[in-house]
Formats: sequence, C-alpha cells, structure tokens
Amino acid sequence: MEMIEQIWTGSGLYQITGGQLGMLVVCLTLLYLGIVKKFEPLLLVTIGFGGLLSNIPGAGIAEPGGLLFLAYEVGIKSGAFPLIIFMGVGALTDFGPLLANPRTLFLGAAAQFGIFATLLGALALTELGWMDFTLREAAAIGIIGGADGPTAIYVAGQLAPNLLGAIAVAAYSYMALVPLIQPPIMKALTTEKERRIEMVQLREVSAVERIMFPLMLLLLVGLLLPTAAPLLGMLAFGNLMRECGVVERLSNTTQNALINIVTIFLGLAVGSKLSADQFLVLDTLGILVLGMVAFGIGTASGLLMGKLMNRLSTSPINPLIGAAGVSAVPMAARVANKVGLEANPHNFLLMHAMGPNVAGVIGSAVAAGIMIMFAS
Amino acid sequence: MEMIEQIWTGSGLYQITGGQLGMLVVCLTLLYLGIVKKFEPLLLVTIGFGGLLSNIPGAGIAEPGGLLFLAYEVGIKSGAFPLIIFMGVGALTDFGPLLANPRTLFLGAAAQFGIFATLLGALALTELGWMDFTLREAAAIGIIGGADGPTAIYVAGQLAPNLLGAIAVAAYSYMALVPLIQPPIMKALTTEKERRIEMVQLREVSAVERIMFPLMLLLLVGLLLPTAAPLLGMLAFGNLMRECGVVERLSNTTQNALINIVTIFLGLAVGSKLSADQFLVLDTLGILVLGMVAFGIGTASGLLMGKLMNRLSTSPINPLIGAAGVSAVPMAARVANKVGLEANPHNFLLMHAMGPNVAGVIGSAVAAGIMIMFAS
Amino acid sequence: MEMIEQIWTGSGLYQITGGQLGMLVVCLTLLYLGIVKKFEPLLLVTIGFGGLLSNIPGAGIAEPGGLLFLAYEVGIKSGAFPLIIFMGVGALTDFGPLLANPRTLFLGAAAQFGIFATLLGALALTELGWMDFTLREAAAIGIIGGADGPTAIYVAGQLAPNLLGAIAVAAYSYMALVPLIQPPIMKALTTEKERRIEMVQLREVSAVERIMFPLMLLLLVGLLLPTAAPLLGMLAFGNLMRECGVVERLSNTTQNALINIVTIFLGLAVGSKLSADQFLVLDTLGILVLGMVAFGIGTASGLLMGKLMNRLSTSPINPLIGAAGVSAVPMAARVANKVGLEANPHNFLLMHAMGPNVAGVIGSAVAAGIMIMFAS
Amino acid sequence: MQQTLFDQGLTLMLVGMGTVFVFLTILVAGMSLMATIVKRVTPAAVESAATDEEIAAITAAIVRHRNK
Amino acid sequence: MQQTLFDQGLTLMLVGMGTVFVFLTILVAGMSLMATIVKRVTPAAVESAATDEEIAAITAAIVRHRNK
Amino acid sequence: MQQTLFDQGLTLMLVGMGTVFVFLTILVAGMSLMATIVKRVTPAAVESAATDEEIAAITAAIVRHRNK
Ligand code: NA
Ligand code: NA
Ligand code: NA
Repeated sequence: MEMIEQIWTGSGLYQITGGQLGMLVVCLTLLYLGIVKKFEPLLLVTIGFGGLLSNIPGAGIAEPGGLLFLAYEVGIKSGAFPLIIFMGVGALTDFGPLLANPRTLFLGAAAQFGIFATLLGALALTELGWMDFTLREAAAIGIIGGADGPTAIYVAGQLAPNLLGAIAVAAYSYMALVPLIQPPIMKALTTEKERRIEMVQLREVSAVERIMFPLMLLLLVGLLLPTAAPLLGMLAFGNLMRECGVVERLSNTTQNALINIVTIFLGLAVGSKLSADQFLVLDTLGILVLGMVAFGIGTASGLLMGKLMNRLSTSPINPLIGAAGVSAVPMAARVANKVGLEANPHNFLLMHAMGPNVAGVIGSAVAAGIMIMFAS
Repeated sequence: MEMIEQIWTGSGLYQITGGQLGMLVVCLTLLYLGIVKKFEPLLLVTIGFGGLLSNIPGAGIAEPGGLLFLAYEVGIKSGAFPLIIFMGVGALTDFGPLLANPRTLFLGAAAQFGIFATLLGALALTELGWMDFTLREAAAIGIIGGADGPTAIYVAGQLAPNLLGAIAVAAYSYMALVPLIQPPIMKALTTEKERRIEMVQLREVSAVERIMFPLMLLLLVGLLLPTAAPLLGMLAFGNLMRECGVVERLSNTTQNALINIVTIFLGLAVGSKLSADQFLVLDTLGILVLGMVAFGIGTASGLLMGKLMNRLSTSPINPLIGAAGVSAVPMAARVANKVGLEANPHNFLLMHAMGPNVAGVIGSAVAAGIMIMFAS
Repeated sequence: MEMIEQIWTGSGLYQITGGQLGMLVVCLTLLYLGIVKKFEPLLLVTIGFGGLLSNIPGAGIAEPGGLLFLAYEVGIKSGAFPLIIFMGVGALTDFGPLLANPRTLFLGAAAQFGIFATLLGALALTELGWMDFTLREAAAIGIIGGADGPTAIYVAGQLAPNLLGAIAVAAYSYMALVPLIQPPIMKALTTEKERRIEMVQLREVSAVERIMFPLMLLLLVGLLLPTAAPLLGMLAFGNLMRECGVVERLSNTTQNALINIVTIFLGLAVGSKLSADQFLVLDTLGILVLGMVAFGIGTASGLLMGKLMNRLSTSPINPLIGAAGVSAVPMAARVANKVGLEANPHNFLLMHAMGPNVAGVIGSAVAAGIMIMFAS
Repeated sequence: MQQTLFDQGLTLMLVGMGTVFVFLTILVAGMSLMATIVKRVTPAAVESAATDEEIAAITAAIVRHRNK
Repeated sequence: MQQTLFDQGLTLMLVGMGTVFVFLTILVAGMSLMATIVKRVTPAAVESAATDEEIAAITAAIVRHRNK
Repeated sequence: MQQTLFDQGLTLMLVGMGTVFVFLTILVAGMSLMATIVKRVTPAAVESAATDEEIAAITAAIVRHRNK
C-alpha cells in the first residue's frame, strides 16, 4: 500500500502545479501552430515538444542531470548551437541576388529600425512602470524585430537567458506570421503605381565574387565590429564552404545532417526554458506585443527606404522589396513577390526581394553585435 | 637497451593479465556472433570492438582521458545516448498496427511479467546465498526481460553501472536468440488449432490518429509515471517528428545520421565497461541465466494472455502474437508470423504481431520507470 | 559620443596588432592554397577560416567561452577528433591491395625513416643553437614526415600543443605538394629501366581476409605497442565496420556525415591555434623546412627499399611504388602511377602503389606510438 | 518489521505489473476514445499513396521493361 | 548627471542604426569595388552547367523513354 | 653520464625504426599466415560484383551513348 502511495505522490497528477498545466497548454498550442498551421515547424515542433517534456512534474528532464538541461548548457549557454545553425544558414544561402544588386543592402539596413524601436519601446514601458526590463533584457527583446531565429536565440542566451523561451517563441511565431502581418502595412505605405514597378533583370554573378563575398564580410566585421564576428563569421564560413566548390562534402553535411541535428537539440533546449515561472508572467505578454510592433516597424522602415531609393535611383526600385529587409528568409521575399504580382501580373519580384532578405540577416547580426557590445 | 626494455615493459604482452586475455576472447566471441551469426550486429560489433579496445593493457582508452571513457561519461552516465537512440526508434517505428487494434497493448503488458519474475529470481538467488545482488542490481537485471536494448542500457546506467556490460551483452544476445528461444515455448503453450487462427485485416489508421498518439502517450506518462517520461517522451518525440509530416528533414536525419552516430559511440561506450573485474565474475553467469529465464517467462505470459484474450474476445485473436509482446522489434513479430505460417499457410500474422511488438517497447519503458522509482 | 568612442576602441581596426595582421595574411594564403590551388581543401579551407576567426581582435572566438576554444578543448585536447577521423579513414580505406601483397608493408615501414630523420634534424638544429626544440617538440615535428594529417594532429595535441598550428599546416601543405616534391626524387634515385618494370596483377582478396585484417592489426598493436592502440584501434574499427558487411548503415554514416562533421570542427579547432605568438616565430620556419626535408627523406627511403626488394624478390617490384610509402593517400600512389606511365605507357602501378600507401598510414601510427611512449 | 529483500521484490512485482496494466489500459481507453472522436470529426480519412490504377500502370511498366 | 534608462536606449538606437548603416554602406562599397575588379580581371565569367545541346539531348531521351 | 638531446634522438631513431620494422614484419607474417589458412579453409572465395556479360553490356551502352 505504501508503494501505491509512493506512486501516487510521485505521479504527475499529484505533483502538477497550475503553472505547469498552463505551460502544457501553451506548448500544445505551439505544436498546433507548427503542425497544423505550418508555422516554422522545424522550430515550433521541437520547441513545443521540449516544453512539454520540461513541464512534466517530477521527471527532471530540464533539471541538472536531465537531457534537456545538458543540451541547454552545452549548446545554448555556450552559444554553440545558434552559431552552428548560422553556419548552416550560410551554407544554405545564395548571396547571388545581393551581389548582383548591392544597393539592396540599404533596405536590409533600414528594416533594422524595428529592432531599435522595440528596444526603446521596452524601455519606455519600464519607465512608465508597466513592465520591468533591464537594458540587457530590452536589447534581447528588440532582436525579435530582426526576424532571425538563431540571432535572437544567440543574443537572448548571452544577454537575458531568463527571457529566452518567450523571445524564441515570439521570434519564430512572428516569422511565421509574416504573410499576415506584412501585406496590410505594404499596401498602406505604397501606392498602386509603386507596387506595379518592374525591376531590371539581375546580372549574373561570377564564382569569384561569390567566393570573395564571405571573406570580405568576415574581414569587415572583424575590423569594425568584433562582437558581431561570431555570428557573421560562422555565416561567412558556411557560405564559403558552399561557394568555394572544393569542399562539397562538408557543405552538403552542413546543409543536412549537421544543421538538422543541431536544430533538434536547439529546439528541445529552448523548450527547456519554457517554465511557468519564466513564461507565464506579464513580461511575456510585453514581449509578444513588443515583438509584433517590432515586425511592423521593421517592415515599414524597409518600405519607406525603398520608396526613397526609388526616387533617388536611376534604375527603378519597387519599394515592396524593402519589406523583405526584415529577413524571415525566404517568407518575406515571397510575400513581396505575391503583393507585387497582385498589382501587376508580370511583376516577378522574388529574386529582387532575396537581396534585401539576406541583407536583413546581415543587418540583424550587426545590430546584435551592437547590442552585445553595449548592453553586456 | 634501456629503451628496448621500456618497450617491452610497456608492451601488452608484458602487462596483460589473465582477466584481460579472457575478456579479449569474450569480445572476439561477441564479434563472431555479430558478424558471422548476424546477432544484432549494430550493437554486438560496436560493443565487442569497444571491449577489445578497452582491454588493451596500457593503452588507457577506457580510462580517464581516453576516448571511450569520455564517451561513457558524456553519453551513458548522463543517459543521453540511450535516450537519443529511443528518439531514433520512435522515428523509425510505425505505431499504425497498434492504433488499428489497441487491445494488443494488453499482450505487450502481459509480456512484462518476464521483467518482474526475473527481478524476483535475482533476489531469490541472493536470499539463497548463491549470488549477491542488491535491489537496484536485481531491477536492472530484470529489465533484460524487456528485450529492449536502449531501455536496458538506460536503466543499468542509472541503477547498476557496474553490471552495465553484462546486462547489455545479455540483452542484445537474447534479442538475437529470439528465433531459437521462442518457437518451442510457443508450440508448447498453444494448440495446433489456436495457431491456425486467422485474424481480421487491420483497419486503416488516419494521419490524425498517428499524430495524436505520441502526444497522448507523453501526456499519460507525464501524468501517471514521470520516471518513465524521459524514455517514453523521447520515443514520442521521435514518432511525432515522423508522423507530423512537417519536419521530414529532421525525421530523416534522426532515422539515419543521428541514430547511427549515437549507436557507434553507445556501443563503444558500453564496450568500455567490459572489464575483467566487472564481467568475469559469477554475477555475469547469473545475469546470463536470469536473462534467458526472463525471455522465456515473458514469452509465456504473452502467449497465455493471448489465449485468454482469444477466449474473451468476439473477433478471433491468434495467441501466437502474444509472444511478440516481449518486443525485440521486429524479430519477435517475424517469429510469430513464421510459426503461424507453419500451422496455416494462409495465416499472415506479421502486421497483427507488430501491435504487441511495439506495445512491448512501451510496456518495458513503463516497467523501467517503476524500477527507477522504487529501486533508486 | 562616448558610445562612438567605445565602438572605435572596441573595433578590430583599433585593437589589431601587427601579429594578427600577419596571421590574417597567412590564413588568407591557406585559403588561397586550398581553394585556388586545391591543396587538401577539406583541411586547408577549414583551418584557414578557423585561423581568420581566431585572429579577429576582441571577438574572443578562440578564447575561453568561444566556440573554437570549446572545439579545441573538447575535440583536440582530448584526442577525440583525430581519433574519429581515423575511424572514418578506416571506413574509407580499402586494404585489399595490401592484403594481396603483404610485402609492400616493408615499403611503408622504410618511408617512416623520414619521421625519425626529421626528429634528429630538429634536435641537431637545437644542438647548433639555431632553434630551441625539446624532445617532445622534435618528436611532434618529425611526425609531419608521416604525411598523415590526423596522426600529426593527434601527436602534436599530445606532445606539443603550442606547435599544433604550424605542424598541421605543414603536414597538409606538404601532402598537397606531393606531386611536386616527389617526382624529381623518384627520377634521381631510380633508373629508367627500373621505372619501366611492370608488376604481376594482384590476386583477389577474400571477404574473410578483409574482416580478419583489422582484428589482427588491433591485436598486434595491443600486444606490442599499446601507445599506438588508440590510433590504430580506431582505424581498425572503421575498417571492420566497412568490411564486415553487417553494419552498412554505421559504415555509411562514418564515411559521410560523421567524418565530415568532425573534419569541420577539427579544422576550425586547429585554426584556433594559429595565433601570431605561436605561429609567427622562427620555430615555424624551422618546422616548414624540416617538414619538407622529412617528405624528401621519406620518399627516398621508400624508393631505396623498393630497389632493394626488387633485387631480392623473385617477382618484379617497381621501386616507384616505394615512394607511396609516405602515405598522403591517395596522392602519393597516383604520383607513382603517373611517373611509371611516363616511363612505360603500359605500366599501371596505381593498385600496386595503394599497398605501400596504406601501409604508410599504419607505419606512421606505429612511429607515433613510439614517439608518445618515449617523448611524453 | 523489516521486510526481506525477497518480500520487497514480491511487492515490487505486484505493484509493477499492476502499474503496467493500469497504464496500458488507460492508453487503450485513450486510443479507442481518440479513434471514435477522429472518426466522427473527420468525414473520411484519406491516405492513399497511390491509386490502384497508378500501381497497375507502374507494375506493367516494370514488367515490360524487364522483358525487353 | 545620471542618464535615464530611456535616454540610454535612445542613444543606443542612434548609435546602433548609425553603425548598421555605416557597416552596410562600407559593404556595398566593397562589393561594388570587387565587382569592378573582377569584371576587369576575368575576361568572361564562365559558369555553364550544361550546354544547350546537352540539355536538348537529355530532354529528347526522356521524352522518347516516356513515349515508349 | 648525461646523454645529450641529440644522442637521445639518435637512440630514439634506431629503436623507432627497429620497432616499425619489427611490427610490420610480424604483421606481414600474420597476413601471410592468414592468407594460407583462409585459402585452405574456404574452397573458393567468391566475390564477383558484376558478371563479365553485364560489364560488356554496360560498356557497350556507354560507348553508344558517347558516339551519338
Ligand atoms: Na533581420
Ligand atoms: Na519490451
Ligand atoms: Na605515413
């Protein structure tokens, strides 16, 4: 009888707290979004399941000695997992459209305004006494506006590990919501005529330029902003492996087995931070709202920069591709393409939007470097 | 000359002990069983070679600073390797036959009697003074009867690391011996008429059910028996990745590169525990005998449950599929199919036996959770 | 304004030292050799990029807490990465030509003279007061003559971590230079008539011999020279997985995903040792010169052994295949084939040269074991 | 009174088998319930990887190819 | 005088956006410079994976195979 | 008497090369012995990946394709 009592007191039913129950519901929602709604499934499914595992009372999977605790310590606290993912992203990214039209980097730059506006928003909420974010926390929240999962996780892991769960969830959820968030803003800020603008076909980019680009990116970041060098360095490394043509087997493994393995454990480890006492707080609500605002502002500033460049430039620039500057690769570029096609059925913006899209990845990493330099 | 002496005193020939020599023979036998007899080669080849490496005197591969020591500490002491393997098993397992006929879970439950009977046997030998097992050790030995390699390694790593080598060797050897151990028991406990019973074709299982199943499994284990949650949780995670249809690249990597890499290091690490002072002892003989008995009892109880269910059920159940409840996936299901075909050439039991077969995996993990709760 | 100053003082431009600038040039040269000249690209690209990352001032990627520091500690200090690479090499190597003609092992043995002559050379330079190498350092430098990257990295990691960068760079650079270094020596030491010698076609090797070979190799090294057992043991393990025919999935993963992943991090980690204070010193010049000499002596001694064996043997032996004894698989064997074809268009030496080629791998590992035994 | 080790094992066996059965029984109940709900909610579980005609066509193609 | 948190954030925003633009502007300059140099140095960037004839031949082969 | 570093190296060279040769000689002996035993025990080592006809057919196909 004593044993049965021990089973009962050891059971989840007996031990579960309201917070854990709430988190189970949150995690099931993430799984629903990932599986049924197909929101960034690679991350939302792994994060969601990691959250379920972590909120089982008494199992200790996210506590010292548990597998997810181990994954978090080894992979996220050290920064290793997001950096390896960035290497994989580099190996998967074609910087050709950016090389063909370097000016689109300015669009990627403008869209980072979302990051800093959100930082400011978080501090304003603190000043108003509604929330209580430190500068480090506000900086980590701002990065959600970069629409780059690994960058957000890397910065949150460095500056605000306590908010990591909420920040990662917000980042991936909003990246998935890009097709809903962006179009109204795009239509509000551009005229029908602007949306109809067709762009000149991109020139071919030589293999030499493709190989030199990651090296130039690395040297620039090394000389100007070393705190962004881990992120951009690994991105450049992955891209160099992709483009140099002599290490194809390494590039293939980076694009497949390696990034997949790391994604699984990254997701589970992020999930281990989805505990009730860190997630079911008012801060999370603030993060979700601020993240949404960040996306909107980033989209808007990219669009406005696009309008400006179109006026100043001799060759036409469709402002819609500015919205792709928030990154969320390749979703945002596809949205720009779709909205462009609605205005003009001959207007294929996809390749043109890929330039600002990948530029946004670089811009966010630069912003992350600034944040790490000043907030830490 | 001094140097030559140093070579001589440093050589294996000079340093080798009788125990190490004995272990080299044991490990060569494991390799023979794996390679020539094709007994669970993925594990017996890696464990056997790991054992060879570990018993080279003076090389220190299994001692602090050595590669296999590292693999053991990182992967087995932490429980990470068996849990990752379980995730891989989940990604490789089709729970469709079980979902089509949930009642077969009872067969998988009954077969776990082998586990507890063996636990009792180990304790009886201790009471008699023939062996000297603690409750923790007896529990770890009992799990051999679950016929699940990773479960046995996980439990042994938690409860009785000193017996890990012998337990893993026994578990995988007997899993390979299923085609020899089971048929006589099956024929002894069933009538010709029972073995001839044909079963109704399984219904199709919808994608929704397949996706819901791992979630339901996780929530149940979380609420009822959290100590089994790491094992069943990772199994459920692997299976959810397989079935949810939106993370195919993660599922593929889990089924291939990831499970293969972990299997290699799991095998080598288990081999590092094949030292003479832990393996060439009377206990090992006890473990081998008890393991064999466990398989027999598990098979028998599965069969008897099958007979009972056949009598109570309206739709016919061939008791042979009860023997598949010991797991040893998919060997035991194939044996059930083969013995069924011998009695009736139109009797294809394979898919029906896959239900209890995978149920046995769940049942053993539940039993493992009980053992960890009470014996640790 | 204060912030802009902080950016400036934090920038690479402000912090960079002459040494780091020099190392950036060195690393760009390595990338040039790897990408444009196709010198061992798998390693020179990863090492070169790792070196770039490590010499970014203020980024701390190679300092405690950084990713490359972590990779070095986990993978090279522990010896794990070179050992796993050796397992991969074993899984990729066909020992058939060696088994068909075991005598070619003597050619692989003779070529190791380069290793020991270089060791002596390094000590002579020290006696002369030109350099200042300890016995451990001289031993690590000598191993460059083995023309085996992972062996050189393993030994340097154990005996002289401070020289690791220079040794790895020298080893891989010279392996790539084999087609330039070897032919003049080959032509100088052999007569036209010798180079024309055609060899008897190799016999077929049975699967049993292929399976027994790695086991025999492991047992021999275990009994005679345990300090070489980690290297040769992992080589044998990889080869057994390849040849035993029952663990194909493990063998495939070892040959692809696993060796590729480890190569990436091995290269980056070696690159983390390319710091100015360790690389831009006179020692490095000494290492580069000695490494070159080692290759030459190894080639010559292999050739001379080939001439001797040709005289003593009843069946003809083309001395050119002796040059392949330095390993540098499969480059050296191809060079032997090419030089042989120049002398006699019907003279296909490739398969014959693969025997001494892989024998050189074993020979170098044995030499490494001796070095570790006496120098540590 | 101090239990012997064997008695402890006996209790563990009873409790253990009991737990296994209870757990799997609840799982059976859950699965059956789910099957019922799913059947009611989704009108028809569609999951045909290939239609019969397609399979016939492919098989015929293979046979023809082999006989060439 | 002690800056408020909000003021700190404001400065960070200005400096941050400035840095982003400076950095990417230099990158644009670098890329344009590189494109010019590359264009001058290499006579013609050759990068044809398959000639048109080859593609035509392969397509024809596939069509023939399907029509059999 | 204290050995100089160079003398140590010299001894290491002699012992090292000696060990390499002894080790590989034993390996050669072992491999030869094994080959003899295997030849005696197994009647005929069968290991044909592809029959000659198959190779001929494939080669012909390639040649034809190239000449098109
Ligand atoms: Na971005
Ligand atoms: Na089982
Ligand atoms: Na060598």
